Amino acid sequence: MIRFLVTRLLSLCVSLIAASVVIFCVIEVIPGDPAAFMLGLNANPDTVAALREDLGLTGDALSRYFSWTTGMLTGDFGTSYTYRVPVSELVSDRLLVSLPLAVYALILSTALALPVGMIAAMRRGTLTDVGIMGTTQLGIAVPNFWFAMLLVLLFAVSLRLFSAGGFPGWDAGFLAGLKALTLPAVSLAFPQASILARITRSALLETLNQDYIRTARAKGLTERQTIVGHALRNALIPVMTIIGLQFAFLLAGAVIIENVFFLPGLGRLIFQGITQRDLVVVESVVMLLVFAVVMVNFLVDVAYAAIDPRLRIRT
Amino acid sequence: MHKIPRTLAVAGLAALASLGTAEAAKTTITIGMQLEPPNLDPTGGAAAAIDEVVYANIFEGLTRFSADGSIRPALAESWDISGDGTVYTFRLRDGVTFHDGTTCDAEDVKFSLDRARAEDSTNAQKALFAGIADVSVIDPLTVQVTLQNPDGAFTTKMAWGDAVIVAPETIGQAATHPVGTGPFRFTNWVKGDRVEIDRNPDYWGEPVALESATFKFISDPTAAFSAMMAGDIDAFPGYPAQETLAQFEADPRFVVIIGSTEGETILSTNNKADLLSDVRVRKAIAHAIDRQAIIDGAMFGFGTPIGTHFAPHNPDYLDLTGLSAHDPDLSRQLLAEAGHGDGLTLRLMLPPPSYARRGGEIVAAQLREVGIETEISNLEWAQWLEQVFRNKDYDLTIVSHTEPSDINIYARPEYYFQYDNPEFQSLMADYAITADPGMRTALAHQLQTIIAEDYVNGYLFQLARTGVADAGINGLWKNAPTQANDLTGVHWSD
Amino acid sequence: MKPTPSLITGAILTVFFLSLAGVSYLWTPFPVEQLDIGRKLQPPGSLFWLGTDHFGRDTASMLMVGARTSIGVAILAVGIGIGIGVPLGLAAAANHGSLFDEVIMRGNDLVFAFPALVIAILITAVFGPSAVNAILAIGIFNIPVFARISRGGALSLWTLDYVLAARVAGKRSFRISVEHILPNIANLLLVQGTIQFSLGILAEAGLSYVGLGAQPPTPSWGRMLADAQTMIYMAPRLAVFPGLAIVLMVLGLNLLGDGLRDHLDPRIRRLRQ
Amino acid sequence: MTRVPETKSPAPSPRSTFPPFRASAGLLLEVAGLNLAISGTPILSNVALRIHAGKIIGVVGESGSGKTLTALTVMGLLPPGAATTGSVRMDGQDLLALDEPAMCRIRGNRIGMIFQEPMTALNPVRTIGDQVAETLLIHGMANRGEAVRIARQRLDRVGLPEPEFPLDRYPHQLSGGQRQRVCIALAIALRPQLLIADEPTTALDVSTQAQILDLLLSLVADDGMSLMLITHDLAVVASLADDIAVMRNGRVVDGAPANSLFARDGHPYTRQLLAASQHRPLRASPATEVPATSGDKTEVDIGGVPAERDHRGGDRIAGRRDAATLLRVTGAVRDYALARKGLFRKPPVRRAVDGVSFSLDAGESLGLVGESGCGKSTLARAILGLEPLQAGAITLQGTPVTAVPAVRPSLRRNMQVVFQDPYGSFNPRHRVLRLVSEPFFLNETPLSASDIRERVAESLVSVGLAPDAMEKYIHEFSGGQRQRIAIARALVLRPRLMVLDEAVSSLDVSIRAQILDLLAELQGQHDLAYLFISHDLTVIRAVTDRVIVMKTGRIVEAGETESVLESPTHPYTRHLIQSAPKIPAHWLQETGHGPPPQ
Repeated sequence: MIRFLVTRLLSLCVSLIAASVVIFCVIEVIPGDPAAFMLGLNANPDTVAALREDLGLTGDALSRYFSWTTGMLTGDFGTSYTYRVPVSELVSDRLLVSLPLAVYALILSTALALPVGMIAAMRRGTLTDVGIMGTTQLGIAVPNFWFAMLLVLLFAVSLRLFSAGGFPGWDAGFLAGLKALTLPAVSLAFPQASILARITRSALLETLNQDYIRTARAKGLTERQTIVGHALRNALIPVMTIIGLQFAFLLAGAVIIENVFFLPGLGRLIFQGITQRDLVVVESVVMLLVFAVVMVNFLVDVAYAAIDPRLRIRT
Repeated sequence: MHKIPRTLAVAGLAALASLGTAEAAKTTITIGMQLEPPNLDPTGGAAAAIDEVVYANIFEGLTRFSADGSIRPALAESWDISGDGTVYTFRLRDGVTFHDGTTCDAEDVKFSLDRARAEDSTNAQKALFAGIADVSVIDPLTVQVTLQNPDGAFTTKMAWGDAVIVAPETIGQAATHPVGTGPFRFTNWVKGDRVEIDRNPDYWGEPVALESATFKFISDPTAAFSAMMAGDIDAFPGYPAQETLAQFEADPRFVVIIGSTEGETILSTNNKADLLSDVRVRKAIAHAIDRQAIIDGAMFGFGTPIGTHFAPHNPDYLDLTGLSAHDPDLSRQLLAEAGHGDGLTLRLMLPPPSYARRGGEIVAAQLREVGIETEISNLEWAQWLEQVFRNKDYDLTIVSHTEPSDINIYARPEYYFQYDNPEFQSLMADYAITADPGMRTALAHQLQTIIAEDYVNGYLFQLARTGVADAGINGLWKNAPTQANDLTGVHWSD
Repeated sequence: MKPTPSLITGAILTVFFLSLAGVSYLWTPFPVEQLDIGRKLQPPGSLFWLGTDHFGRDTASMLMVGARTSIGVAILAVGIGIGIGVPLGLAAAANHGSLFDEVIMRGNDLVFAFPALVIAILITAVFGPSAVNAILAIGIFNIPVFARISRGGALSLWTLDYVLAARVAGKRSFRISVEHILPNIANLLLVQGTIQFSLGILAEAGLSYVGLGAQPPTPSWGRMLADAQTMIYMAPRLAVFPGLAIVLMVLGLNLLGDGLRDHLDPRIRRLRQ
Repeated sequence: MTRVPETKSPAPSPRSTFPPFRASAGLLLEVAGLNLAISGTPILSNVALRIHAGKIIGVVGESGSGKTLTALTVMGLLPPGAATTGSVRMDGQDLLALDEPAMCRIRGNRIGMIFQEPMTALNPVRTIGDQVAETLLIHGMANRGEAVRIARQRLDRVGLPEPEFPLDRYPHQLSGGQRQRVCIALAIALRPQLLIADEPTTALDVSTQAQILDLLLSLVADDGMSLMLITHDLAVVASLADDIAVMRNGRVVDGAPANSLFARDGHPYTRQLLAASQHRPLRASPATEVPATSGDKTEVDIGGVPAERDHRGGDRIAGRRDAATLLRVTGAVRDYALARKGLFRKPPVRRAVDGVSFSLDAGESLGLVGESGCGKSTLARAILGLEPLQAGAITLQGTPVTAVPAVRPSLRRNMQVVFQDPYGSFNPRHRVLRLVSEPFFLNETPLSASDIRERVAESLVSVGLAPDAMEKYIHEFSGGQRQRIAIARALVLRPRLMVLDEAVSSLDVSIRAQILDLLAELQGQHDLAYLFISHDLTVIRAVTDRVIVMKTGRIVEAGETESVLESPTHPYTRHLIQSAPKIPAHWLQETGHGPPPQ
């Protein structure tokens, strides 16, 4: 088991280093100079040069790369060009929005998808199965930003149940914060729940075809006992992979939803960072997201080992 | 001078509105803004959003703009000018303190002006202070400023947001914790969401009506509309979604404030580009454009057509729209004369704001009518600044110049539309130094006529300032002589 | 083998949109470039079947030409995915366990680790927003999908006897991959192709919604949605029609993918007989 | 932690003596007039079986005869869309009429069942103790503590004692035989009156098979449990069952007490089965004719080639021409690297082939026998140049065979292969023409299309298939026909050596007999050398001149097939021969169906 984790950790570090190199190179080639952007149209060249010096934009690429990476290891992501505050502070503010949103959406999606997927699998071929599969097909096909628009139109503007967006901050009370995240979470969760439901159904069906299910039935277990006792746990393995992938997507992929609901999340921070050429912010946040995704995959592997003894105990 | 276009110029990406706070207490207000300021130091950045939060609220200069654009005294109680107009002696108000309690006196004024004009200064409008030769402190309440040569607009320049008076002790962290002399104090800034200010108890002037105020940042037009409709925002001075104004006009809860800005929206033409160096081609472009169609299509009817680079609300404005009336046949004839009978292709670069993106599509269609094909490429501001503004690698672009009275940019040959007319440059030099109003008006008319007849650019329309506010609010500025949300006069009626 | 209902509906929807795009090359009710501010925001009627937008352009024509953009971008992105991903996957499977295989797999994980949309935004920021850059941005994220699918499929085939027999007949791994492995994973690729195609449509809509997809004057569904967003209260139909088009197109492709998977999968086929 | 070795139970005593005749105990379960159709297609028709308490009934039949579905009908575990008529009466109750909850109370409690594939029959993520105890808990026969105690007892009873097999072990830590023992334990946890065993030992090695069959026997004897044993192997049934039922195409065609089934002239199909299982093709001597009855599910030759083959004289054994040595293997060693233990230490190595040497002459037929995992397939792949050797050398007609970098085409033309799995040996997307002509890739000068068609047609005819078969796809042929096509493919280049890796193992008895005849005939015609790899002694005895017995990578014994099998010298060979179930010789003598006169 330990050796399994050590090798996973090793490959994790390798991919992180590779990721940092790729990100740094992409950022280097972006046209547009942050200093010029900040000083506006008629700033004369020497002021722009002074600001570039001040922001540490000069110096060769390699030394900047190492200072950035070593800084990151110690948690210092450098200071944002436009906000002139440590990037880590900016990121932690935004993380307070993106992380709860991702977890909220994931809980909604999983809580909805697993039971629905199981019911569809157990009642394979019946009308309920066809119905569920139909709605999940629709769920996958709906672009989440369009769904968000419709939600705002219905709940915020006409019914006035929810605010049209924005985020009051957690200090305004946990419930207030949650309420603000509800519509965005629902618009993120619906397509993800559809995907997860379909995968749960096919994973369960695949498991139900296995021999040990027949052995269990031969022992006298009813269909329900067999599913709960034997099928579920085995079907959980592929389902968990998808949940891991979805969480990673929710953390980083909510850029558009954050736009529609104007939430101060990581996605929009990157977006603003790119438009304002606040490149140190973009570099650090993208690196953070890649780190989150890689960690989530690692946790999924650990969970695998916990569930599947074949990985845990080497024969 | 030109700044990044003001808030009212941008349709752009999503911003932030706070959740509806409890039934809006009558002594507080939530102002909607489209762009979040990168930082809160007006002397350190060019972004219009900085001034829209701090100007007249947190920071004050020697003089300041009033609602109608005129200049009136602020920290300088009064001043007198020497005979040759080069020495200004400002008498400061007594008993003025910064928010941190330290007194504000001549030393602070000298520090602020010297810092702005210093060699390594990062002040975006360094040119404002270029004319200053020396700043000397006569006594704690008197400052004498000597100019290299007379400047009729010096007191106006001192009213700019970039010329506010700061203290040496607190300028260090002004970017995130601004300390000024204004009627409001900075309390909190939740990055990406809002800035909160509250009333300064020991303000030197008469106290303001509001207890506190919050600036919410929402750049997405639909989000802005939803926030206003849902009551999350009390007033949105630079409201971006002009197409929804009709609904606010029809709703008794709201009042729509239409004013004008200093933003001349033009089809900038690269006069040095080989196709466009021929005046007949530029004239043909000017005549191909139907200004009213662009105003209706892109700005939904808000905006006044202009024939030259001057703000219509300015008394010296000359209506020259006749010179470039919409006349497609004339355009085709001119193009034929210029040897482009079978048409030509030009590159049209568009910055992010919706006036540019939507206006660009309409202009492209109108030019296509007369045989001019355009390749549209939409750029981010950073790319636009580098490719169009600095490297002049473009044919046509659409941008709104929002600085007050900035016709002097036509006197600078290295400016991005590369117009070099010695006659205009000498006239401009005279205009700059004449103080007498009659003479200035005549000169202004001549200047406007020259650039109109030279068809330097396609002059489209003056950007309107479309604001929406709760019916119960009054004291908001109608026009925007400078980038500001001056809350000093704002109060709830009931 | 009787085709299933999902296969039929999927095929009908997909063919409908493909023909829509095809026809748009020859004829559209109104020319799409022509703006006429005078007739803006007309409700659907006899003249303008689906009404006009804020520039007075006919929504129906915009949808037809928009279909061409969306389908074009999505198909080319899938093409990139298959063109580069499949050979990589086959090669990785051919020398399974070698360093090359390891590098391919690590590379795949790395690309999967990147947040797709953010990278797409970065790419378009670097090279400027355009349909070609959208194709590149979406295509890049198709490569690991197809590499992984084809490697998985090929690995299971390499252990089969007929591949050993081909080796006994003196064929080397490249020829075996082309003659024996590729034809037998073709079904797999076809099904995954339709799924990635539908994801491509959604990605293109997302990109052009934030203004990074195809640029004006070429119409695209995503940008129609973005433009309609501000007028959603005055003319909701402007937002509804492009949204519906996206949903139906993606639904059609997914149903087609599911139908093909059941139709072609021998295991299911045997069950059905 | 290496896999726990097989437990050593006392050497199995061959059932030489006939079991003492049991008092005719009461009738436990009777299947009468049973018809089964699954979504319309008829599967079973008028099946009748009588299972007596404490006795063993063997149900034998070829694949597709419906024997498994009969068992599943008794257990009530039929797939959806199944419709049954008739009755399955047990203790006065008709099981078919019971509703699902009632049937659940019977399954595992009064009737237990074990299945063919032990490797996948247990839930991989739950411990073996847990899965055995579950049977008790489900039926409420014991609380948690008691269930675990009884589970421990049952595991001991099936030969998985405490120290080596704690309750918290997982299925993947056990071998195939041990897992089948766990399945038996969980099936008999509640001492059911009847245990149904569906091909319990087909997937196991010969020696493991013997241990499992003995375990089942002792369970029946000690606990008085009845056993319904389903298999396709006549010898297994003969050595175990009290009564035997023979099924074919969903019907019970023959049923009788074991000792009399073969004595009297029963159903011709039974006799045919017996003959096929004992079949020994007369190498270069007339093969016994196998009547091809119409409508028979078994092999019908496509294209009207007459089933009978012409008889040719010539005695195989005596007049072997002393041809030059075709294949010589000296000191072959093949290692596989296992998972790396430490990060930097060299990975441990498993030696699959350990210093094997032998030679094979042209036209000779050499058998390679041994249990799975003894390295016989690895050796075969090394000979074919598909895998490199770590040491030693292989030469074909004098030129060395080296897998790395690649075997020269000229050398490859002389050796071809036939694999075991008829369904995996062909690319489903190619026509037979392209499949059979694939070896032509080795020719220096590519043949013209017409030449290829001609050679392929000739090759198909020589294996008893019609030339127009080349236009068809492989899924249009049965298992036996596919093996014929595989042989045609191997034959098309006129190789000197043909390697047959378990070529007939997955074929039904009667079809296997025809293929063995075909191979014998082809060897005669084309002076082919065969390297015949199999785990089945009866096949080896039937086809090979000399045999090599392998165990864990080494040759333990080699020599003339008859002498090795009649009087084995090495104890392992003796163990192999004894473990293989055999139909008692005296049964065969009485019926006059003994091995045909030499």
